[in-house]
Amino acid sequence: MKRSNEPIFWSLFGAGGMLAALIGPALVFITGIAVPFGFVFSPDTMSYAHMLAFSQSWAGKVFVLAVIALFLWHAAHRIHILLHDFGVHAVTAVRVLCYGGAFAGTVIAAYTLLMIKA
Amino acid sequence: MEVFKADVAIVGAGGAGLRAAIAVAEADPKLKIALISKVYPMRSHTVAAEGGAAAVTRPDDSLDHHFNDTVGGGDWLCEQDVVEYFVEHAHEEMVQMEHWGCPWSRKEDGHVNVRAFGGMKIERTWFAADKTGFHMLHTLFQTSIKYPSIKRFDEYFCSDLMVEDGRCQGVLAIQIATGEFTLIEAKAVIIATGGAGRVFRENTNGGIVTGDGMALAYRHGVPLRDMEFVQYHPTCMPRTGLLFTEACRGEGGFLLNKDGYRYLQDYGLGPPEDKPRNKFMELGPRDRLSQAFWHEQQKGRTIEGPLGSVVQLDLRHLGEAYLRERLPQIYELAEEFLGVDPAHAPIPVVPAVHYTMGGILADGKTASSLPGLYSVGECSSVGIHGANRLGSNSLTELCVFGKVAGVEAAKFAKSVSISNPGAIEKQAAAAQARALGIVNNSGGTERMAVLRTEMAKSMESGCGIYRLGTTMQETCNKIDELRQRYKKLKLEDRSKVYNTEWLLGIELGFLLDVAQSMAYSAINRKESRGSHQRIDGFEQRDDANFLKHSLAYYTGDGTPRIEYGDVKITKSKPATRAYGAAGVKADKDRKNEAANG
Amino acid sequence: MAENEKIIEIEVLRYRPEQDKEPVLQTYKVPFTDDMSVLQGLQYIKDYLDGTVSFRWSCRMAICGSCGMMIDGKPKLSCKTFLRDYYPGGLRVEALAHLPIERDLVVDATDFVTKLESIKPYIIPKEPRALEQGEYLQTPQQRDMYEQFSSCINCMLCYAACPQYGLNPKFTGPGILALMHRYNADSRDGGQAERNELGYADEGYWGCTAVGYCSEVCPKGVDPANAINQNKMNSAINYFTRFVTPGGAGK
Amino acid sequence: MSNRRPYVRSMDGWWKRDPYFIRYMAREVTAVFVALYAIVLLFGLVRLGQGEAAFNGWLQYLKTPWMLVFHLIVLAVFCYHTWSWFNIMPKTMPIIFMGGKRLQPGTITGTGLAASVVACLAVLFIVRGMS
Ligand SMILES: Cc1cc2nc3c(=O)[nH]c(=O)nc-3n(C[C@H](O)[C@H](O)[C@H](O)COP(=O)(O)OP(=O)(O)OC[C@H]3O[C@@H](n4cnc5c(N)ncnc54)[C@H](O)[C@@H]3O)c2cc1C
Ligand code: SF4
Ligand code: F3S
Ligand code: FES
Repeated sequence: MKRSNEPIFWSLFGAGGMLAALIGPALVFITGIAVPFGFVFSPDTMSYAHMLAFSQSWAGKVFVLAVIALFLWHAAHRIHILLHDFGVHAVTAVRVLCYGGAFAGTVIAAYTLLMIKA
Repeated sequence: MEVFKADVAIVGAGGAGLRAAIAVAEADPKLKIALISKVYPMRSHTVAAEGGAAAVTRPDDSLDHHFNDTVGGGDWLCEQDVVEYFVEHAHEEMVQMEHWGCPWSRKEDGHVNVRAFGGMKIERTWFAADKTGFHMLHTLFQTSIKYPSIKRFDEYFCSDLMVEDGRCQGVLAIQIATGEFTLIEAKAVIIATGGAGRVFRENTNGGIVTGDGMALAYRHGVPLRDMEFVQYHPTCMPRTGLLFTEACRGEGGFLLNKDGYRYLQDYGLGPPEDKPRNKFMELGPRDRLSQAFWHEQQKGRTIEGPLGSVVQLDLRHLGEAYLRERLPQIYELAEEFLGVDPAHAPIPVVPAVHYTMGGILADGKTASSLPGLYSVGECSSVGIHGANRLGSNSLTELCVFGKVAGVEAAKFAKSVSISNPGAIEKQAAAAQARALGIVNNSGGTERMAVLRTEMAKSMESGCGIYRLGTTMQETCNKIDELRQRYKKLKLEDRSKVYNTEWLLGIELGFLLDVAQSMAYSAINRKESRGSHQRIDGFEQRDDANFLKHSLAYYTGDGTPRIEYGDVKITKSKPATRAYGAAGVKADKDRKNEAANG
Repeated sequence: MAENEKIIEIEVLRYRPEQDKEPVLQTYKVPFTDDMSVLQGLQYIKDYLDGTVSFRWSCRMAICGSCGMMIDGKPKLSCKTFLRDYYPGGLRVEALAHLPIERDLVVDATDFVTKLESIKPYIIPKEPRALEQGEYLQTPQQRDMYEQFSSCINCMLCYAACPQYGLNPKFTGPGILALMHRYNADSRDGGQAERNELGYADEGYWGCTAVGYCSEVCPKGVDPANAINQNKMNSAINYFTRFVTPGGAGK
Repeated sequence: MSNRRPYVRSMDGWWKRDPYFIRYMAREVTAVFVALYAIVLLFGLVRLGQGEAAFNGWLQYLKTPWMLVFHLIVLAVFCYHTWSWFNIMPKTMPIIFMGGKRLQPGTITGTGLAASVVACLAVLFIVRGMS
């Protein structure tokens, strides 16, 4: 029987899922609620200067890329399954759409981060 | 009709049939094996066995002990040479099961563990928690898949044997899913169809345990031996008959009457002690324990309730953790079916029919009196159980004699060829017409369930734990009558696909024939021995007249002809069968006697 | 018992291939007592109301695996599901979901059995051992590594529970993959590489999306979802390391 | 010829048949929100690369009520994700023995959830410390 290629996607899915499960709620709270509406954190936590500095450090770059890309791969894998569960069986098209999207997002994020120079 | 040409056909894929199939495959991979079963192999009733399988294992045990326990347990109606072969080969067969993957329970050091069982002098029962039969069956089934020469016919119902030129040359089977017939020609046939507990009302057996193979061999002139010996298991669920394994007592369970009194001490099984002691009290043999229940009931010391008269199986002192580890299935059964938590309340129990000691007459090599026909497992009487089987001897028997049957049938198959296939096909056509006859029986009036219920009730009253000439006579008459009424059986289902009503109808015919052989064998045995206990003037064992096997021969529409055969005695002369303190004394006396002369 | 006898309505999904185009419901009124199982209810129907209803059963004690069916939409063993729990509302019984209906409550089990045969469900010895050498040693803890997965009674309830099997019958499915894991996890066995050819395929572990309902309905606590999903990690590790570990490449 | 005619039932609408399936689908649907959240972040990153004005526009956008509602939903979904993730965690792990006793599923799930709480708090503190 043919060895499945799932491990590639599943590993990314798993890494993204784990990251989301561990720190997802905190991230959403910070970036989507607390900072924009100014409680708990000072409003300039996510100011341009702060964020630029963060993205200029290598650690920051890795972190931002990890969050965006892994979340995308995690989601792509599940949405792929979801469509299959709903009975959408255009396998190749669905694959291209889901994983292609995650791939594009990863490339854009990586490119942008590389362009942000110190 | 489809025809399949096999070298060896095996009817039944329970523990015995599967072990035989593997033995044939290993004896000669070129032999084509047809393994026929009316249910998928893993549904066979071996699956229900809980307690374990006996084989001498501990250094303080010996083959002689196992031999003596078995022969004494069988009230000296055993074929002693066969028992000797059995105890010698038990251990290697259990190791073989281990090598095939059976998940035997282990000791901390990694060796297989053994537990105590009723009537066994030393712990020698191999077990896989309380699902021993389940694990053995699945292990055998899964291992059988390894052998390409085994061609399975799953959900094929065997309706007849083909006998031509004075030997058995095949079987006729119905594919249940299509209702079509297949003729399986074979140079040797092994019957491994299991017991016949469904002849009775309250029983521990599955719905498929209907004595089919016994009836088939019987109808073709092979005698059924010792059919009067039917084992009641003392600890079963009231009304359904589901089993609470003997291992419950092996692990230390008590039996209590309505006063909370361990009543077995009143029946020669004492003295009572806190810990289980082999061959004492709760670890006495099954026939004695079931009889004690009957006496308690007569004395009004059982508990009366919506479930009928019951006694209590008390496991509370073993504690929940231990029970969950050693007896998980029992725990579940009690909780789910009875709403009883055995760690906190005693379980109500009654005796129920459990095992047929008798069966198709077979020699020590499983060969029947019909050349080419072999039998093994509960349907067979190779002669190791005598008048009462000891718990955990049967699972071992499946392996030891399953292998023998396979080897012998393979040998026979290689020495002959199919003679006269044309005549066999003609026979098959006639057998097919007979089998279809009961569906197309347009003038029928008798409802199947009514016949079945009347049979089971009558067998229970006539051939129960204690037996009386008068009630046995009533039962004989009743069965004769039912066999006549069976001819007017009325079935509603005319379809071919998965017509279970039709198969139940054929099975009822088998059941009635087997029931008749039991009732007539019983009424003719004018003594008490093992599980056959009379209270009408024949309370004693009568070795002068009845140290004999009974043999029931089929006579068509009439009543069976009962003849008697000799019992093979080698090392163990019939003696008093005693347990508890009396048993210890009897052992000592026997030893002294042997020393003195 | 007659005075406390109650009547319950059992709806049975009938399908007789020789006469029905598609399955139809038929209702029966069945007298019952509190200790009666759904199976006993069906037996009553067959014995006294309608001999043509077909279903499988044998042991009556939840060990032979014959009597699985959908009871009010849930996969259950009818011999250990009790009528009292559906009174006074009544209940509906149907053939196990996701499997073809052969007739009435009988499903076609061919696919399941064929798959069972395909996974080499027997010991492939790590070290051969002769009978005279006695048993393999196996500590209770080593036994615990596979014991739970060996208690599958092949009832197929998990197949009726697993939507991935329903959507794609090529998926090997929970029960059989659990059995495969049972042998892989046995300290006596050395056949992992052979078996995992199937395990590592789309039809193997990867056909499962961790729905988990299989383990929920399993009457024997086998936990097939665990048997499958704990192997995804192995499969992934093997996928990435197969070229660097000796003998890891497989086919 | 065989009279067999096995009947195969349709799978249409299977996810509505059992509450268990609905819960499963809910778990899978969380992915849509994870994706949307990742896209929002990706936008922010792209804007960041485009300069201060662009980034501030994105920040302003986050302050709209729509985005608040969106993020509240996403927060709830992430919490459900965390819960369901650790809930199936025991199924994805081999049998583990600790001190001769088998590690219970509840322990694994509990440990996972606790780890997540700790990780979230750590993130909150670090971010607070940085600002
Ligand atoms: C509840 C219970 C617990 C037990 N516990 C123990 C125990 O702990 N220790 C012990 O030693 N013994 C025990 N026994 C006894 C022992 O399990 C049985 O005697 C033994 O399993 C019988 O095995 P078998 O292979 O002869 O028959 P079975 O396992 O009953 O198999 C019979 C086979 O024949 C097939 N068959 C029957 N009729 C036909 C037909 N007409 N056409 C085609 N196929 C047919 C069936 O499909 C089946 O495959 C127990 C028995 C019961 C009922
Ligand atoms: S894993 Fe459980 S539900 Fe599935 S077949 Fe085995 S026993 Fe039945
Ligand atoms: S339900 Fe099916 S998808 Fe996996 S976890 Fe069980 S096999
Ligand atoms: S009848 Fe055997 S499992 Fe229900």
